[in-house]
Amino acid sequence: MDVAYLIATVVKIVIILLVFSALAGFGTYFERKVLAFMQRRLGPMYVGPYGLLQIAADGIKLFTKEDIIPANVVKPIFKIAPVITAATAFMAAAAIPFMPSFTIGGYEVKPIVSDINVGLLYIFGVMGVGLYGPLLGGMASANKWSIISAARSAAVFISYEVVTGLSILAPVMMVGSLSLIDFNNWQIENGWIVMYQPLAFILFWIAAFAETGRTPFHLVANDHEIIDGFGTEYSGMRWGLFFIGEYANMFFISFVIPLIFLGGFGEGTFVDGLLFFGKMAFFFFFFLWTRAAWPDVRPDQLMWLCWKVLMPLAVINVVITGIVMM
Amino acid sequence: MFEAISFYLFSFLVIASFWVAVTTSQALYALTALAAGMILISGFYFTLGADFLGAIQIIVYSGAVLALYAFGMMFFDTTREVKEKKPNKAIVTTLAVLAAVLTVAIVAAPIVSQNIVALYPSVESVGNTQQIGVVLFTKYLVPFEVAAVMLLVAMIAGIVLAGKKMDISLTKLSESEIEKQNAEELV
Amino acid sequence: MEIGLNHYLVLATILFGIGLYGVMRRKNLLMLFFATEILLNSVNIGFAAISHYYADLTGQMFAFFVIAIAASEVAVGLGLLIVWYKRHNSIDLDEMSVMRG
Amino acid sequence: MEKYLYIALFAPLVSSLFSALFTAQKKKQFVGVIASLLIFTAFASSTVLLVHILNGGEPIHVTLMTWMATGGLNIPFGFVVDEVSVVMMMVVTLVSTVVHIYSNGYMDHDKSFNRFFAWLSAFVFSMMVLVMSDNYAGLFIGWEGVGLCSWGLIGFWYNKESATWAANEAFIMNRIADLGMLIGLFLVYWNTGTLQYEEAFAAFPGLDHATLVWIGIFLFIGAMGKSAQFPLHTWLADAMEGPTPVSALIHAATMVTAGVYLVIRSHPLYDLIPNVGLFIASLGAFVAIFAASMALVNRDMKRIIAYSTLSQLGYMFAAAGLGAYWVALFHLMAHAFFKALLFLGAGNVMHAMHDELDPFKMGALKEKMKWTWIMMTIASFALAGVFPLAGFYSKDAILEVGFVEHHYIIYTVLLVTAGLTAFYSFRLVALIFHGEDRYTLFGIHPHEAYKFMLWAMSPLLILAIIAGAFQHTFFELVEEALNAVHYHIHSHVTLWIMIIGTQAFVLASIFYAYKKYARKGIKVPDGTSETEQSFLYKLLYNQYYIPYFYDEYFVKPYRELSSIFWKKVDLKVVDATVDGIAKVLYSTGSATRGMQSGNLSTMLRWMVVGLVVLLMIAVAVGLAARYSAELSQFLAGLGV
Repeated sequence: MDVAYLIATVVKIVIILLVFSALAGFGTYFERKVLAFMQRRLGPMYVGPYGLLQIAADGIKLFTKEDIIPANVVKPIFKIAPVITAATAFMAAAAIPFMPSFTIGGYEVKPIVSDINVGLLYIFGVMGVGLYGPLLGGMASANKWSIISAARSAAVFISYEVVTGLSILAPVMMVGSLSLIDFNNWQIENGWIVMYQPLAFILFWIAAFAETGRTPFHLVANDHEIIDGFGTEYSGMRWGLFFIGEYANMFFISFVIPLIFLGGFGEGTFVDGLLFFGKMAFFFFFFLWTRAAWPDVRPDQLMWLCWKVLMPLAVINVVITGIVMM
Repeated sequence: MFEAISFYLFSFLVIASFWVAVTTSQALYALTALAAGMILISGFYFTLGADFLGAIQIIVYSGAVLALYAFGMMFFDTTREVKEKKPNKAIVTTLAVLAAVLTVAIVAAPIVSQNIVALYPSVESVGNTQQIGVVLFTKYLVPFEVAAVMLLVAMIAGIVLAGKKMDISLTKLSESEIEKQNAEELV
Repeated sequence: MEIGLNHYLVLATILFGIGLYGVMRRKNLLMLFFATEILLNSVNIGFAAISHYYADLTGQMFAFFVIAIAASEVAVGLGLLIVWYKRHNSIDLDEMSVMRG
Repeated sequence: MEKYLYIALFAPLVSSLFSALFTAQKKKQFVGVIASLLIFTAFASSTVLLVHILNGGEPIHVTLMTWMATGGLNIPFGFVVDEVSVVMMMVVTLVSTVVHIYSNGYMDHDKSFNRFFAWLSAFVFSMMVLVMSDNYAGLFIGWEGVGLCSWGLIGFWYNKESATWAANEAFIMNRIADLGMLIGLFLVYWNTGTLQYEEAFAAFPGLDHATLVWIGIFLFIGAMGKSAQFPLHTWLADAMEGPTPVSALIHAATMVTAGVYLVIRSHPLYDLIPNVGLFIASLGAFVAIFAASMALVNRDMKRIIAYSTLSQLGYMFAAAGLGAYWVALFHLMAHAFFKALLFLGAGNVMHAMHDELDPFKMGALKEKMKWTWIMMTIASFALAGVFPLAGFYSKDAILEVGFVEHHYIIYTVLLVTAGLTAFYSFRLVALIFHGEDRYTLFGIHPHEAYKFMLWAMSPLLILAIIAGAFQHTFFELVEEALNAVHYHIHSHVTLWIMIIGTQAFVLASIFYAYKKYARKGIKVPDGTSETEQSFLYKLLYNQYYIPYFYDEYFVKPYRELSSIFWKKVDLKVVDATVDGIAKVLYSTGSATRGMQSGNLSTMLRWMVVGLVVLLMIAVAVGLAARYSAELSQFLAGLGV
């Protein structure tokens, strides 16, 4: 049993790592394509059919490019910072159930690495730790833009973690558990949480943009203001790791939102599974759509939005939920 | 077996990172090592069945406390080498070791003689988070509220201390207004 | 090999010693704060371990309150630090020997 | 009736506290007026109480609160108004009312006007506590309060060195006597278990004779100090450094009579020990003639009157010692009136003469100060015991007591003293008011005192004249309280011979004094005349060399002993020890100053040191507790 458990866990970890690394690559492809279409152009077209092999080309380029480490940086920190970003993204995936459980040869497989009973908290905690990637990378870089970017990322992460936590609190109160599987099961019986908690859903969704650092909250690495922020001094695969981390995060969040609010994978039938991936795809697409459609906001607007709009709303939501539940 | 391995692994890592945190002269190393140590400590909590505590450890310590420190470091220009006078190492080490050994002697003494009695034995059938919730909002309700008030006070104090002129947004001001602002500050 | 309560207590003590060493050695106030965080965490490990081995939640409760205290300490401490730094342009302990602001 | 008691008791306190409010300020006339009014209120209340007692009312007894109650000791703040204390209250309040009003004029130009009234009223309050208390402890409070206030009043002009010296002398001498008094009180409590008068007196007959003798002696030592009996008499003459109203109030009428009051109050005790009484009477007679002789040659107006006070106190003690307490009390009362009058008159003269005290430098003041002259002359007649003034009745009663009790030596001494009294009194009057004016040589232009001051003195004048007529009423009043008996000389011939003889002797003395000192051509003595060279004169003038004796045999050896102790013990042992301690502290301080540098890092390190030490103690205690059984066994094995 123990050995089987060990083997199963290792297999799950390997699968998640491989799949989501690849997905990150595809994510860039999708992004370029979507943006191109929205801007009435074609996007990558030359490498492979519809430019599909562009991913491979980019990958080869990143892997083979020289790993430049500037003279004044704090070397060990500079080196591990991208790893932190990527690693925390994948660590967060440990508590996400990607599929309903199924049976292979009499052995029940749960497509989740570890169903700990504080799953949600764990996910947000680890995602919060992802902050250290940009933060340490920026501080170690010996570059003004990088430092500003690090400061911005610290401010944004700390602030929006509050909103995330508070907005998720109301659904947690209703379900009475922090495990995503329990969330899924609860919604089978009672219907989607988004029906009970539309405000929490919207708040969480908005906060997700901040957590992943996507447009319109892309101030962490805003090209026109601070070049590439914490990534300015990076090159090659280290920069690539930041990229992978960001896209992996987007994917995971896109999994988490439907799991919490939109019924998840339901009872685990094939149709339900398809529907689940559809929801995930929509949210991922929505990230790209927003980037094409929206301008960036200023840091002070971002803070204003967080502390004066979203947080009070979230608190009110929690209070109302509490009163209604009583 | 797993427990022993994880305990010794985590212990080694935590001690190493904390040791780096207190001895290094490179502030970034200290920050990184401390953050790593904090996260690794949550590993102990998970092994000890205190899941909620572990999650809180990651969120609060790594996510908030150390991020704040990092923020502070950017303010204080200590992101590079920290120059410090070195006090007498022998005395400091002896004192620290003595204090630690004596503490363990005292803490271990009643445990050895078996006179600790469980006040709120945990019920196995309910999850850790739920147990904590029950105890926190019954027995520890008053301390909980006090802690809440304390956090509020600390927050207000922090804002008042650090946040002078928070209501002025430099990005919204024009160039000449900012210059005026700076001139006033110099006066 | 069974991991007992004493293992955790010894670990907590070692960490506490490291923290004390840092508290006494550090001259930079920010670094000093780091060392105090280590002290608090070592105690928390002890609490959690005792809580586990005696099947009693009191230890964990204390750990929570310690974390709350640490959070408020950071808020106020950093605020003070910023004020001090604005005035004196230094956060070296040896230069902080004047009581008058 | 009780409210009158409270008014009489506390009006002076209120007056004192009120005046004390303004002590640091400039002269405020209303302070004096209000103080005088309050004291007058006390006087009026006392009068009401007197009338109450006179009409055969019960003595009033109140207990304010418990002062101390420890173990078997229970001392309440109890006050009693009976026949004895009401007389004293009348005397005290009347004289002090007059003195207060008088002081408004006398202290007119003094810059510490307000402070004077604070002290004066406080003094009255203390005296009221003394006479009204129903137990020895309360009496002792008043006793000490009186001592304190007299210190403040004698040393009122504290920038004068002689005044502070006199104040200290009075205070210290009283302390010496108070020690005796305190021992007496301890003995009373030790043997009877109470300090209440009634209970103690009830218990006295049950004690053995020796104990009673000791109690009597020690209480009398206290009385000797307060009433300035030999050998503790020197302070009274020196106390004349204080303002004259003070002399009138405390050194004639009230404070010095406290000793007599104590003896009268304790009469059940002294009735039981007639041998001590005889000693008191003998000492009184001795002091009477001793003080009178010193007054004969003195050249200080106030000192002469002070010595006469001393002499009269001797009379009182002689009477009290012989068991005639009511006579002593009667003389006390009569004496208070004319002696206060005499002092206030002297104050007028002093004022007029710009604080000149030598009567040889005055003369012929009767033209300028007619009323003062009249008053002082009548007061002197009263003092001398001339019929029909107050002094005649009281003094004659004392002489009769001596005669009837067959103490002829005492009688003779007192008789001679009466003659001396007459002489020195009229020597003073003659020198001041008669003869030719000698003051013009010194460029002084005397004037009569303020009208209201004279008016204020008039009640005393009237009483000095008529007080004798109340002898019978007085006797009836105190008859029961003091077991009074009439002293009758059975042979009318003897009686008449005695009275007429005494009067003749006194009148002759007066005549001689006038003849000698009222003539013209009196010179200011310069120490060259034959009389002044004689041994007797020198002896008397130097007060029997007693102050010199005290100085030589007490003060100087004490000073030398002190200087030895100062140099050997104080400097080398005590100071060295104190300095050593200071040095140790100082060096510890400088050695450990580093801890307190304000450096946070250092402090943190010391904090850890403290933590380690505390932890060590905890471990040690824990181990000791854990292994206490083994440890005690081990120690027992070592033989501990």
